[in-house]
Amino acid sequence: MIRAFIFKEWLKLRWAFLGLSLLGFSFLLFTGHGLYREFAAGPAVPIWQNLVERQVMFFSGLKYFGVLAGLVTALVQWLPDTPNRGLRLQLHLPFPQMQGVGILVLCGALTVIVVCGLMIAALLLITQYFFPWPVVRSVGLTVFPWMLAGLPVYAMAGAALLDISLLRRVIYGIIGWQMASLYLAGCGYAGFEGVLGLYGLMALLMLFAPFISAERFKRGTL
Amino acid sequence: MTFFSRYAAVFFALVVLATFLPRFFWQAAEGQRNRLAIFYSSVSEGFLIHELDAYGQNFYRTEEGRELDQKDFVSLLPFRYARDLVRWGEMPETIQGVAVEPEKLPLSVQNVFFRPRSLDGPEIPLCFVMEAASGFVDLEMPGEVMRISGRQAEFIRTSDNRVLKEKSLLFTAAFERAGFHFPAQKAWARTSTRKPFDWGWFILDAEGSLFHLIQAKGQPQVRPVLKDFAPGIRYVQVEEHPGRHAYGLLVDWKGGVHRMNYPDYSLTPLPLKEFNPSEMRLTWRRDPLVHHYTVEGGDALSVTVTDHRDAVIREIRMDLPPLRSESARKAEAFFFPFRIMQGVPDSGYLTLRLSWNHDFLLARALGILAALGSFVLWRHWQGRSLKESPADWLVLGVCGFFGLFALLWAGHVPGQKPVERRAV
Amino acid sequence: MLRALFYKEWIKLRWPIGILALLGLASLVQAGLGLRYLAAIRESTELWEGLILKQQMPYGGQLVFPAVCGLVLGVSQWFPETRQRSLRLLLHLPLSEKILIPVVVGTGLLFVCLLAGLHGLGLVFIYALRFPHEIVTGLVWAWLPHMLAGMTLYCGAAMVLMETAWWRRVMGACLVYGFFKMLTSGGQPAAYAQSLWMYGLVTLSLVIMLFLPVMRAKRGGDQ
Amino acid sequence: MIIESFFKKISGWVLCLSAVLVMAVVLPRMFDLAFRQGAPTPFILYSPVKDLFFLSGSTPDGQRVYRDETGRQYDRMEFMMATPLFWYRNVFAWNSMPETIQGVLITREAVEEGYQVFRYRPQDLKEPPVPLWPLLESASEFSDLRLPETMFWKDGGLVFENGLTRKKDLEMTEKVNNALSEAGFSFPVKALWGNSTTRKPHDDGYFIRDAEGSLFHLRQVRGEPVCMDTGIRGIGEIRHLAVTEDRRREFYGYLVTDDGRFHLLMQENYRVESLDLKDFDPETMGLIFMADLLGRTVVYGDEEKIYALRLGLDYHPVHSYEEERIQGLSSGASRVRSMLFPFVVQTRAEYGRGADLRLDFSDHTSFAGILFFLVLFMVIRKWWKGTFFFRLHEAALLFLFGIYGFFVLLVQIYPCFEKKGQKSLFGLR
Repeated sequence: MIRAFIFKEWLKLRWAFLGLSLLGFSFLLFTGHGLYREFAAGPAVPIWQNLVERQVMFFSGLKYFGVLAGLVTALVQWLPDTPNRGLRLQLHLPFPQMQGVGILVLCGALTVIVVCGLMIAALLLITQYFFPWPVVRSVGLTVFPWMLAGLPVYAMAGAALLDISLLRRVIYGIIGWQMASLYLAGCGYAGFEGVLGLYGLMALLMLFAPFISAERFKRGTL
Repeated sequence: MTFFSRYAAVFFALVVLATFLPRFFWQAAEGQRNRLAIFYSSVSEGFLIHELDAYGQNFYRTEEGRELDQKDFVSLLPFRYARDLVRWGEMPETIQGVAVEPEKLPLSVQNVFFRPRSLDGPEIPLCFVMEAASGFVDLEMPGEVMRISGRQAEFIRTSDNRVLKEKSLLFTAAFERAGFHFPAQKAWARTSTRKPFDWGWFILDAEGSLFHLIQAKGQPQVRPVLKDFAPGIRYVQVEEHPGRHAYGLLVDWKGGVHRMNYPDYSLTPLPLKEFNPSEMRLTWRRDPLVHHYTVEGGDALSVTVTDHRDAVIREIRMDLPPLRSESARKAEAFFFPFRIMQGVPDSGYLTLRLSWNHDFLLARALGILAALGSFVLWRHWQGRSLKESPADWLVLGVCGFFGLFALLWAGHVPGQKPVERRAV
Repeated sequence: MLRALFYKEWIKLRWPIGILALLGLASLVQAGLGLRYLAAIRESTELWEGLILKQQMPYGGQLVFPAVCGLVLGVSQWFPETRQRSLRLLLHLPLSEKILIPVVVGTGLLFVCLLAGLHGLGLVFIYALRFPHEIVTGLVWAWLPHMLAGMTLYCGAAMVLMETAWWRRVMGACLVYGFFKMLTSGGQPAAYAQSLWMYGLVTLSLVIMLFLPVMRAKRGGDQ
Repeated sequence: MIIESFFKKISGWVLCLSAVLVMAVVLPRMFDLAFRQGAPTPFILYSPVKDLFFLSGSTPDGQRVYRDETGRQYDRMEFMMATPLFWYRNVFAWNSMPETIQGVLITREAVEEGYQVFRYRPQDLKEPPVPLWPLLESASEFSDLRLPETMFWKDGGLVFENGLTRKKDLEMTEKVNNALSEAGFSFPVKALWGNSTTRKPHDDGYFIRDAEGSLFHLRQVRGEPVCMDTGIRGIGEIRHLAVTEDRRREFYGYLVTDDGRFHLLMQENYRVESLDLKDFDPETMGLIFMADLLGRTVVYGDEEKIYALRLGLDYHPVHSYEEERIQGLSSGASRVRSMLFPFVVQTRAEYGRGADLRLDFSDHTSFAGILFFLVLFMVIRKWWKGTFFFRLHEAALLFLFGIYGFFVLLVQIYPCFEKKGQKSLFGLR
């Protein structure tokens, strides 16, 4: 049963996964090419020093990638089910409902996490080719919260799509937006260094948000 | 309707493709070269070349190609590296019979840079007219801005956005007394408080005459500078320098560059050959002995050195290795018969400027033929008649591969049945 | 018939429009308060110097609104149409598609222009209270290409949703994104002042182009 | 079934708490945006002519005001004439520089050479976000400083990486670490401070704190690393050190120790000059240090208060002054703010740079706000449902979260809704 659930989710999510990875990698390709040209043109130390002094972010185009990943995953996963109540059928299967929803959320969240993880890994790979270790570390610490923003966005978008009351949908949308903007607040390089754990915990906790909407969705009232 | 809509799609795709594909192509294919600078040494009376390569190594050479080390290089350019020479105690007392006074060098050494981008650009037509004789050493941004509207000059206070009537009347009267015809076409100044003093604004009036406005102790001083200047004034670059040698540079519409001398506003045409202000960069260095003009652009670097009476002493021209190799330019001609540029070198505005490729006729023709051929193949594969939408061939003939991609994206006219494919 | 069609679109769009209107209002309030605070902490000369000489755009963040409007309205108008072949149903109404499609697209664009236009007017009003018309004109010049970008995104969303072949969707999305980038890359208020009509023309071609995917959906196009 | 209800419960609480969190971040920010007022920090100078502090500030309506510490107002020219050692360029241009001040002969060269300014801001306490430094040549023949081919970071020792080969420069790494250990350095490197820019008159290298808390000075002299033990002991643990290269070469820079004191690190024998700054808190206060021919002025403060201290050439206090500043919020607005919001979630580190996540509780007046919203909620309840009663968790939300809880209840994002049939504690639902 669980495997069937996961398979069904995978069928839906694979396109999101593929599209997002393709988008991300093509962006990284551009970034890498730009860096390659910059480093081919002159000595490396002035470029390093420029990065240290002015805190230039050559990867700033990735800023909204996490949000995009969360949003696309949520849309792909929940949108086909909600208008014609396909999910309701699933919630009435002889299987504990909340665990069923849990599996759905887990699949979606894993998609977001894997896509974003891949992006971070690829970015760090590129960075370590051109820059020394402290830069790699700071770049990782800078990108990580941006990617974390995908989880609250995914969770709140899911909750908003599942919920039946319009007011609540709007409120969930606002909460998701504001939560994401906490993670995206421009704090410079490695700005989240000390509090990354706290923010990470918050993002993971947010994943519980869609359950109650699913419950409401199933009942169709309140 | 479908017909129009299809060609609208083709047009849209053409514009976007012709903007981005050449841009991406050159981002990938453009080469690099070492940074090069040429200086004239009054000590050795020859040119010195400084080259910085991709590994950050500095090379110093004379024009004959003799290698120098950094110290020799520095001591051959005493005006440029005066600080070092004074520290070492190696500053010569006289150069070519002229006594060198290191503490007075800042007054006689001046560097002026001109970029084509500054010729034109979006701006907000409000002028900060600074107080040129405030009595304080540091300049301050004034609390009001000037607008030269249809018939008058108006001052607006920044704290409450009110028009200052009295001051406006005062300045309008001063303009009228000087023979200024409202409204102003253009106004130039260096608006910054980080300059030694203020030379105010150079303003071009409705009839193409140039006026100079300075505010001293709250009073306007408007002087007519140039009347009936035949080539027309394109741009004035004001340069406040403590030595007060010149008001700055003036570029006319025929591509000439002039130095506007202090204090009589007389124009001295710069002795530059093949200088195109719309595309090339100009550096003018002045030191106690010579003027030194560097023109950079079009894959060449040329330097002209004149003495202070503007008689040419030496000239040099160096061809730089081209950034765009010939094979890359051939490939460009093959794929892109034209390109659309958003940014242009001589303006800060964004446009959509179509520029045709005029090089390599053969490569261009081959490219268009290849696009035509691919299109024929595609139609054949789709089982479509070649006679369908005849205007497509025109698009392909003009736009080559851009046209091919645009047509592929737009597709066939919906609803037309493919021709029956005959059994082979 | 046309009124019914218009009414149908309105029913579909009223909630997104309501939400966008609220968002726009909030962004205007924020712009107003932000400007008030900016004027309070910085000396007026310094503020004007930034606006005139450095050509800063403190309203830059608000200019995203037309694009958001275009994208949201485009998706919410055309997404329901493209599901379960309801586009075909729409096209089999007893009305020529030469009238029908322009009406539907026009309705959407009308709402985009209305929302974004009111928002832009609000911005102009806020800035006109404090600044002379030269600076406000700069704001209008900066706003216009963003307005075109909003229309571009609306048409782009519709086109991507209606297309039949996936590669055409991807390529269309890339083209629209490219044009969107071309419209929003100005760093100075009046950067597009000389050439806006050309950009407007290209945007218009995208609007006219929308007829094509509709016909493809109706008649069945090539792959 | 336990898991089921657990999921639902936690889901409800997550939603409710995240709504509270978002409100606690956004609402106070909006409040501040609407009611904040501001005035630029006044600029304080010491007048050696009149032995008073002079202030240049602006009134709330943007007028510039020049006054002294007694409140007497001056015009701009008088202000500059009273503080001639700072405005020496103007005063010399007017030919009105007094010949002697406090018995010292004033010449233009002496004034220019005696002049130095540096600033300290609380965010300097944090380590730089990208800890990577170049070891510049401090005894170059040429006056332009040039970037070397390597940059280094600290990883126990100092590790150099070459920018040309993009590999670790083992030779340089070894040379530097040998120089460190020869000077008696005990690894690992605990902290390192220096000024990595090339836009400075000369280079004074880096200061490194070792495992035992001693401070070492590392420079590159003619291509060779040179390390010296500064021998600084007994001033407490060094929290921050800044190298302020200046033509005057009186001191290397300043240091802040973990007891919050501020010291200058002099160039002669690495002597430490501890300044006695009253109420100085490096975590919240910025500081400006101004040296002139006749003494030193230190001005420091935060948003509430500003202190000025004049020291003689031997760093003994001569004169001091303190002043309250205009608050960011008027007193009425700040009272309303603390009543409305029982706590505020700060997501920005307050004085340092970067992000944070912490609760700032308001003072006791917030109980009034909580009470108000409690009553308001009861009134609304009565109006909608005809009864004053509400459930326990609703009361808890209101008591704990005040206005945030009120909004959560109003739009009904609260948890535990599924007890359909059961009666709640107050008997009514």
